[in-house]
Order: sequence, then structure tokens, then C-alpha cells
Amino acid sequence: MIYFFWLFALLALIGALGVLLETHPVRGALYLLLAFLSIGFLYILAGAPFLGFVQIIVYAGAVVVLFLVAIAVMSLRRIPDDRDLGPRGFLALVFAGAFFLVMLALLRHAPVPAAPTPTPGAPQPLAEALFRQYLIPFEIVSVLLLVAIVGAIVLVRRRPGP
Amino acid sequence: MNHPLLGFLTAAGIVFFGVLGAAAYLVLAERKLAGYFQERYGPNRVGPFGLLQPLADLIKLVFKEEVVFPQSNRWLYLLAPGIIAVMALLPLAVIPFAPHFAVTDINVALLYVLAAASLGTYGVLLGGWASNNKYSLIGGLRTANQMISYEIAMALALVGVVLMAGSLSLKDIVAAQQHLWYLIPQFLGFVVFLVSMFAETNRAPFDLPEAEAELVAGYHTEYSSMKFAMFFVGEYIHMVVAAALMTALYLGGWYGPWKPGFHWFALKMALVLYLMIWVRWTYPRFRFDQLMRFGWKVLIPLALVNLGITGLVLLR
Amino acid sequence: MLWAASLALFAPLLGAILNGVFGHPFREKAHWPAVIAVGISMLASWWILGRVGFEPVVLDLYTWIPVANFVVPFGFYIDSLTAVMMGVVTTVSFLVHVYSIGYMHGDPGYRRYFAYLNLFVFSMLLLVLANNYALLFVGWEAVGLCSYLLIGFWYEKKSASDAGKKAFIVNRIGDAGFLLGIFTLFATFGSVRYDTVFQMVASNPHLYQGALVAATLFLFLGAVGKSAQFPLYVWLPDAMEGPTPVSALIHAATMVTAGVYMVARSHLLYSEVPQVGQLVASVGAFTALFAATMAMVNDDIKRVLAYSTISQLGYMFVAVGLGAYTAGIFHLYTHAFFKGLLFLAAGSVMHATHGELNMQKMGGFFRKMPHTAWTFLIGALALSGLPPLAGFFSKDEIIKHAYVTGHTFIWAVAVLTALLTAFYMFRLIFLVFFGKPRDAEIYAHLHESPPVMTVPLWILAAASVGAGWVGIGEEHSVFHRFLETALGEFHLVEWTVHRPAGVGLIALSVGVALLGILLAYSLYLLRKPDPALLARRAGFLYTLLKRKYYVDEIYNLFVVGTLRVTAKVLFWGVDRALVDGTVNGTGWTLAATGSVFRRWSSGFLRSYLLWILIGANFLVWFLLRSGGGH
Amino acid sequence: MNPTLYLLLSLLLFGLGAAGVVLRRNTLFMLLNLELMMNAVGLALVAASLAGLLEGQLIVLMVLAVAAAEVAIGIGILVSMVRLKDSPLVDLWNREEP
Repeated sequence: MIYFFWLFALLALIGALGVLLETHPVRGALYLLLAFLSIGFLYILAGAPFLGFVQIIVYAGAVVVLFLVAIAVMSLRRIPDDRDLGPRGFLALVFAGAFFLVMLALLRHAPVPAAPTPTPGAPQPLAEALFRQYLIPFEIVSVLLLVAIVGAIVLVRRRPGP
Repeated sequence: MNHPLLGFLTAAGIVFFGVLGAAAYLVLAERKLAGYFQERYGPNRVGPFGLLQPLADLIKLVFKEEVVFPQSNRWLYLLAPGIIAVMALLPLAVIPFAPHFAVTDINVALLYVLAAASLGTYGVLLGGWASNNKYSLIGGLRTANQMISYEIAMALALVGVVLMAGSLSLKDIVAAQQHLWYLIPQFLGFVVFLVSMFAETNRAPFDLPEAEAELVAGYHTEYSSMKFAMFFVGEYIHMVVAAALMTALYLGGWYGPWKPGFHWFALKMALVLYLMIWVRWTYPRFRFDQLMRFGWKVLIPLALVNLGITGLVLLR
Repeated sequence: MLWAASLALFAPLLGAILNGVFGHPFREKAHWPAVIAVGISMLASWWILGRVGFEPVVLDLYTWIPVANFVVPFGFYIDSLTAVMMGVVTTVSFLVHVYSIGYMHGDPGYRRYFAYLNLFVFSMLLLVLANNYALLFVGWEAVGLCSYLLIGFWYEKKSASDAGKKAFIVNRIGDAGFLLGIFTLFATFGSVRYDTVFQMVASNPHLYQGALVAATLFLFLGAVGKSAQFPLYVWLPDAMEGPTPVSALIHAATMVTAGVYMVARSHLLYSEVPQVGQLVASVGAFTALFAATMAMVNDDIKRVLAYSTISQLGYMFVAVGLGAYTAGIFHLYTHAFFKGLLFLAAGSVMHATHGELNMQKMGGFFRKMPHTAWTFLIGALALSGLPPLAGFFSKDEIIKHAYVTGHTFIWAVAVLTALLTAFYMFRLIFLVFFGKPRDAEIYAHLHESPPVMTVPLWILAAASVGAGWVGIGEEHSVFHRFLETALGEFHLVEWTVHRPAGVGLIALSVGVALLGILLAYSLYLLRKPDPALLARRAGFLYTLLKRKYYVDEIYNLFVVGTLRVTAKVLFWGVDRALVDGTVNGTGWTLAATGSVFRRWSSGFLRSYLLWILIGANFLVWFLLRSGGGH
Repeated sequence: MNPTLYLLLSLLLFGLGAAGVVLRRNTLFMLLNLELMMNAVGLALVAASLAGLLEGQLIVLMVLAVAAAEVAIGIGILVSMVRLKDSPLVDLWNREEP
């Protein structure tokens, strides 16, 4: 069971690196797809199948498709040297690494205890919590989604006139 | 260690080959029925009553000449048909064909099914893009749009069923339909699900993407021989799985008046398949904007209404 | 009593409003509401004159400013002094109003004129009736305002509007002093009401010695401004730009006397500080002499009368300065009548000569204008102080008082001024009414003024004759005993010397007056020593007097000059350097620091992202440092 | 299956995503990396749920919804950028030095 984790972890990392380094838009999107799928499976492995499949449906099934559609519609081409390896790029890498290390230190400083009982996979307790304690955030998120949709539409609407 | 796995593999094998056979003969059945609808005979030259026709087709496709042309991404070009076929087959794992016979059962089965359906879009999209041809690209995009829109309607319809059954696992859903098929209480949901199934499988009124007249053959224009076969068979497998899903979710699966069993399941599937073929050869094709408008402005609201009704009336 | 006082006070106000605001229907008939209003006020004042009792009547209508301990009531303080003042003010006003009907006939601003006049009467009455210094100040300012409006009545004329402005500004200087006086009074006594202040001063006089000196000096500064004493007298001669009835009313009978009234009203304060009284008297004496000298050489009738008013006011201040408050008020009372008469007569002359004022161009008017001439003669005689007439009694009393209290120097100045007064008055008469007419063209058009103007003249003439008789017999005369209630019962100023005043004194003053008349007669009528010849020989002295001691020029040079210089300095030094400097400075520094940071936010979008990342790092690092997860 | 492994992976993914966002000049890839970072956060939350905090999964749902909304707007912006300047490069939008 454990080696499944390493498999998907590896796949996720490959996907992440692919997105980082790839210059061709579609291939980049597909690397991201790979990462999303592997993360989805990691969720399932971590005993949250509901979450895993939702992740697959939403991220893999819709977000990346949206990206691909966008790329196709705008016929985005590959931009060869779009990576900025100048001073700013170098600094970015340094600080990303630094962030990683600092978080590691924080992690070691405050380790996360392994849970005695793995959480059950069934969605019931999850739904229970979602609609009782966390109803308000749920409503707010729904409003957020509505706003985002309207915003997106307004943003890309072809304005008449010049 | 081997016992559970072995059982799992054998069941999977049975289901796989069963469905493949069914799909093959479904192709024949469709062509036969199409003929009768149009008051002509279907294929009846190969074997008695044309029964060997699928075999003949298979052989033809396999030996067809492989057309090679400059496509944008060799890998994706080959992968696309595979995606469609695989994603079509995946849901079979969770469908309870018979009282105690199902490849497997997970408590979020429906989500698994939805996931498979949504990933199916990639086959179409990548196929259209990889074949480096404007028409196929447009075909691919349109199909993707269509599938995503109808996926929403389908999911909402399913929620109705889940509300009634109280669980996402198909086995529980079928078990819950022992006395009352969900077709009756969830009729509205059933209609929405049926229509979105047509859209998901790109059939009949919703087969705009590979509509011959406009887009030559849509996303699989550039595919030939074996790859085309994959697309073609994939579509039919998807049909069979859709039918299976419908029976499991709305028609009470293997429950029947006398002895519940697989035969009931098979009968209901056949009925649904017949319905699908029948619809294909009677209704004209949707225009793309009508298709989208229908999906968003009619189907999704209907699904929501159904959800509302289930919530208010049925669960009291 | 309350009814009478408020009626007297508010009737003119109503008249002013009627004429001013709703005056359109009254256009030509504007004088009716005005005259009626002042008439009612006059009758009410006479009624009060008859009824005023021993105790001053203090009535509070309502509290005007109830701020913490600074409580200012709107109320009346009616005693014999108020009654006399009201009587004088309303009577003269009434006569001036009647006179103005004729004088201002046909003037486009007819309605406006009567509105202002009524407003003036209201303000003067307010000043006189007020029962506290703050309300007094309100009247004081209102009167100043009305004088500005009336002086600059013909505002198209630049000289008139300039004169108005000059009067207002000079008055303001005086008022500033007056205000300071009120502040000191409030600071020391905690109230501005007459009764409380007088009560506290009476109870322990020596306690407030220092404050009293300051207060009385400041109040006197206000009086100097308002009553045109030296150095703030410059505005009165220019005030002649206004219509003559205005000059008669405001610059002869009422407003200019406000200063004297104020000193008389606060006699208790002044009697506590005799040295200030000395100062008041000496300023008064000096102004009297100073103004008289200038009057001698002036050729404009109204200017001569103006200087004569200043000089007579000087006399009044001498009286109140030396503690003879009743004598001061008595002279004020008589002066109002004959000076009003002189001005109105001069107005009638001007009316006849269509605005010509230069005496050198006149002469021999007697035959053509008998009424005006005779009334003018009576006024001049009264002013010079010849026995039967009013002037003699009041002026003589002041001179006697000066002599009796041992102020010989002031006495000498007063007698000399009496001589000069007689001289310049009769110089005027001989030049205007007697001798040969020097300008045929003017002489031809001469005509006597209409009765509506001459009747008030004759009434005033009668008054200037009869007014004096009230005061015969000094201390125990009717007038004095009447005023005793208001001014007398507090102890009179005890002067060290007390010399017997013999009959000789009276003879001296009469003699001096006759000498003056004789001199004028010989100089201007017989032209024995030709005045022009004399002027040339006098040379420098004459031009000095002619140019009014160059006082205006001096003021212009110093006061206005210094103001202009300081303004320039302030403008360049403070405004430009300091204020603009700081403002631009901050602006510059902000821009400078801004540019430093601007480089940091280079507009390079992705560097922003980098900074976010760096920020995140520090955040976590900080979290780590501060004890990490607990 | 202990959570630290998950946390490590999510940190790594987040680091890569962050570096990617700053490194890449093409808006599309920035958006992709951004999505990756959001997922990394999700992963960390799941690790938390492994450690007993059930709400972790809930919050992942929320993060997911927010990320979806964010993508919609991101793509919207990308479209308008390309529409205006014919290229998704971010540097075209820098404020020129005055």
C-alpha cells in the first residue's frame, strides 16, 4: 500500500516539474493534469475518497479542460525563452528553496502527530460537519463562485464598439 | 492475498468480455434496426441474418491502411482513442449486474462514475487537437463544451437518486429500489439523466461534433483503421455502460417481478439500448447553440427542480 | 416707565425698517413714517423726563448673552442723565427730520436717507438707555455705522465715500480702546452691568485703583475716537461731506457727545482716579484751543463749524475731566441746540447757493436771506457766550469751575479759546452775511429757504436763547438739582484749592467775547488791517494753520506708512519664506522619499511576486523564532 | 501513511509552484503553477485530516471551490490580456519607467 504513495508522489512531482520547465502550453497543461490526478489518488490513499474523486472531477475534469480549451481558442504558441533566468529568476529560486527549508524547520519544530484512528472514508461525517458547523462558509463559498462566474463573463464579454 | 484479487480479476474479465461482445453486437443491432426504421433490411449477408457482420467489420478495420500524416503530437494522437475507450469501460467496475455479482463496490461509486465521465472529455479534446486539423479541433472543442455542460445536468440528476437512496454506492441504490424503482419518484431526474446520457455519448440529437455535413467527421476525421475502430467501439461501449447505469440507477437493476436476477438487468439494458437507437434514427441533429442553450437553460433548471421536489416532497 | 423707554427706543427702529425694507410705497412720502417715529420717540422721552425719579430705574428685558459668567442683559438704566440725553437727542433729531424734508427734497436716495436717520436715532437711544457697558458698546458701534452710512450717503462722490471710510476707521481705533476698557472692567468686576460695577467701586474704592486707572484710560480712548478729540479728530472735518442735516444731528448734537455721556455715566470710576481726570481735562483744553486756531483760517463754512464743534467738545471734556459732570452735560445740552442751529442755518445757506461753501465767494446775504441770517446770528452769539444766551451760562460755568478748582493753566486756555471762538464765528458772519457780495452770480440766485426749513431754525434759535436759563445759579439751579440725582450724590471730586469766584470772572469772559467780535468786525468788515496782508506777514504761521498743521500728512506718513511697510515685511518674510517654504518643503520631501520607494515598486509585476515570496519567508521565519507552534 | 510524508510532498509542490509563478513570464504557466500551489495547500490540509482534524477535508473543499473561481477569473484575465496585447507575456504589462 505504501509504495502506491511513493508512486503517486513521484508522479505528482514529475507533473509539478513539468509545469515548471515545460514551454509548450498544451504539454504544460497535461503535466498539470498528471499532477492533479496523482494528487487525487493521494487523497483517496489518505482515506478521503470523496475528496479524491471530487478533486478528479473538478480539477482534472474541468480546470485543465478549461485550460486546454483556452489554449486552443487563443491558439497560444510555444514561447521559447519565456523562463526568466535573470537575477529575479535566480532570487525566486533561492527564496522558494528558503521557504521550503524554513517550513521544514517549522515542521520539525512542531511535528504533526499521526492520528490514532484513520478517519473513515465514508462521506457521511464529512457532510455532517459541512452542513452543520460549517454551513456559513459553505454559503459564502457558493456566493463567491457566483461572483466569480459573473466576473469571468463580464471580463471576457466582447464589448461593443472600439 | 491471491484469493480476493483472483475473484476480482475473474469478475472483471467476465464483465469486460461480456460488454465487448455486447458492444460489437450492438453495432450490428443498430444497423439492422436503422434499416427496419427506414423500411429496409439491415446487413444480412455475413452469416445467418448478418450475425457475423461485427466480426467482418473488425477484420476490415484491423487491416485497413494506416494513414500517416504530420500531426502535432504523435503521443497524444495515439493516446486519444485509448482514453475514450478506457474511460468508457471504467464505470463497469462498480455496476452491480446481479444480486451478488459486481466487480467491486466502493461507497463513493457514483463519484467514481462521474470522474470517469469527466475524464472522458480528454479523449475527445486531445484527439481533436492532436490531429492538427482545423475541423477536428473545432469538433473537439465543441464536444468538450457539450460534455462538460451536460455533465453538470447529469450530476444534479444523480444527486436526486443519492438523496433518495441515502448512499453513493450503486449496490445500496439498487437495493433501495427493491419495492419502488426510482423511475417513478425520480421521473424528472430520469428524463434529465437520459438526455444527458445521449449528450455524454455523443449520440443522436447530440452528435454534432462528428456530424458529417459540417465538420467532416469531427474529432476523429484523421483517424483511420484501428484507431478509428477504438473511437467507434468506444462510443458503443459508452452506450452500453450508460444503459447499465440507467438500469442500475432508475430501473431497479436486477430486481424483477418474479425471480430477481441478471436476466432482468439484461432485459432492461436492452430496452434502454433500443430506446437510444430508436431516438438516433428519428430526431434531427441539434445546432450547436441550440444544444448549449438546451443544456444550460432547460436541463440544468429541470434537474434543480427535480432536486427541489425530491428534497421537499419525497424526503419528508 | 418700561413702556415709555421701549416705545422711545423701538419707534425709530420700526421707522427705519418701514422705510428701509418696505419703503418702496413711500418713495416720495418717505419722510412721514420717519418723522412720526421720531416724534413718538420725542414725546416718550419728554414723558420720561417728567417722570424720572430719585432712584435709577433698572429694567432687564431679557438676557442677551448668557455665556457662563459673562452674562449680558438687554436692559435699560433710566435716571436723570439718561432722561436729559434722550430729551436732547430726540428733540434735535425731530427738528433735523423736519428740516431734512425740505433739504433733501428731490434727492434720489430720499427713502434711504430717512431710513439711515431713523436707524441712527435708534442706535443713539440704545447707547443712552443701555444698562451695561456691552450694550453701550453695541449702541456705540451702531452709531458709528450710521455715521459712516450718512457721511458716505452720496457714495458716487469719491470724497464722500473716502470720508465715510476715514470716519469709520478712526472711530474703530477709538472703539478698540473702548473695548479694552470693557474687558478690563469685566476682568476686575466680573460683570459689565452699571449697577454692579458702581456698587463694587462704591463699597471699596481703593481696592481696584490700578484696574480703574487702566479701564478709565481705555474708555477715554474710545471717547476720544468717538467725540473727535485730539489726536483722533481728523475724521470730523471730512465728515462734512455728508448732507448738512446729518452734520447738524450727528456731528454736532448727538453722536459726538456720546463720549462725554460715557464719561459722565462712569463718573464714579473717573472720580476715583483724579489723575486720569486731569489728563482728560488737559486733552480737552488742548483740543479746544487747537481746533479753534484751525477754525480761524478755514474758508469753508461747514469746516469752520466742525472745528468749532471739536473745540466745544474740548470744553465739555475739560468739565467732566475736572469732575464737574453736571457742567459738562449742561454745556452738551446747550451746545446741541445752538450748534444744531448753526449747522442747519449753514445748510440753508448751502441750499440757497446750490452747494457753494466757500465764504470768500459770499457776502451781503443778510438782505436776501433774513431768517437764516438772523437765526445764524443768534446761534453765533450763543456760541460765543454772550450773557442772555445759553452758551454764556454753560461755557462760563466750565471756565469758572476750572478757575475755582485751581487749574489756572486750563482756565487760561479756556478763556483764550473763548476769544478765538467769538473771533472766528463773527469772521464767518461778516464774510457771509454782511459786506458787499463778492460773487454776483451766486448773489443773484439767492433765495430764502422754504418755511419747512426756516421754522425748525427759529425753534432752535428760541431754544439756544432759552435753554441757558434752566441752568442759572450754578449748583442750585433747576438743571443741576435735576441732574444731582444721577451725577451728584456720590462725593464730588475734592480739589485741593478752592478759590472764591468773583463777579470779575464773569465780566472777564464776556469782555473776551466782545473783544473777539470787535476784532472780527474790524478785520473782515472794515478791512482796516487787511486780512490778506496779515496772512502774508504771518507767513509760516498762517500756512501752518491753513494746512491744518499738516496732521493728515503726518498720519499718512507714519500710521499708513508703517502699516504698509510691516505688511510688506510680513508678506515677504513670513508668508513667502516661512509659510510657502514649509508647504513646498513638505511637498518636496514627500516627492523625494516617494521617488526612493518608486524605484522599489518598479512596476515590474513579477518582482512584486518575488517580494510576496520573500515576505512569506520572513513571516514563517518570524513565526519560527517566536516559539513556533505551541 | 503518516501525515509528515504528505506535508513534505505538499511543501515540495508548493515550493515548486511558487518558484514557477515567479520564474515564468507566460501568464498561462503562472496560472498553472498557481493551481498547483492551491493543490499543494489541499494536500497539506488532507495531511492535517490524517492527523485527526476532520475539518481538514472540509477546508480542502472550500479551497477547491475558491481555486475553481480563481481559475475562471484567471482565464478571463488571460483572454483579455491576449486580446489586448496579442501575447500572454506578463512583462508587456509592466509600467514603463517614467
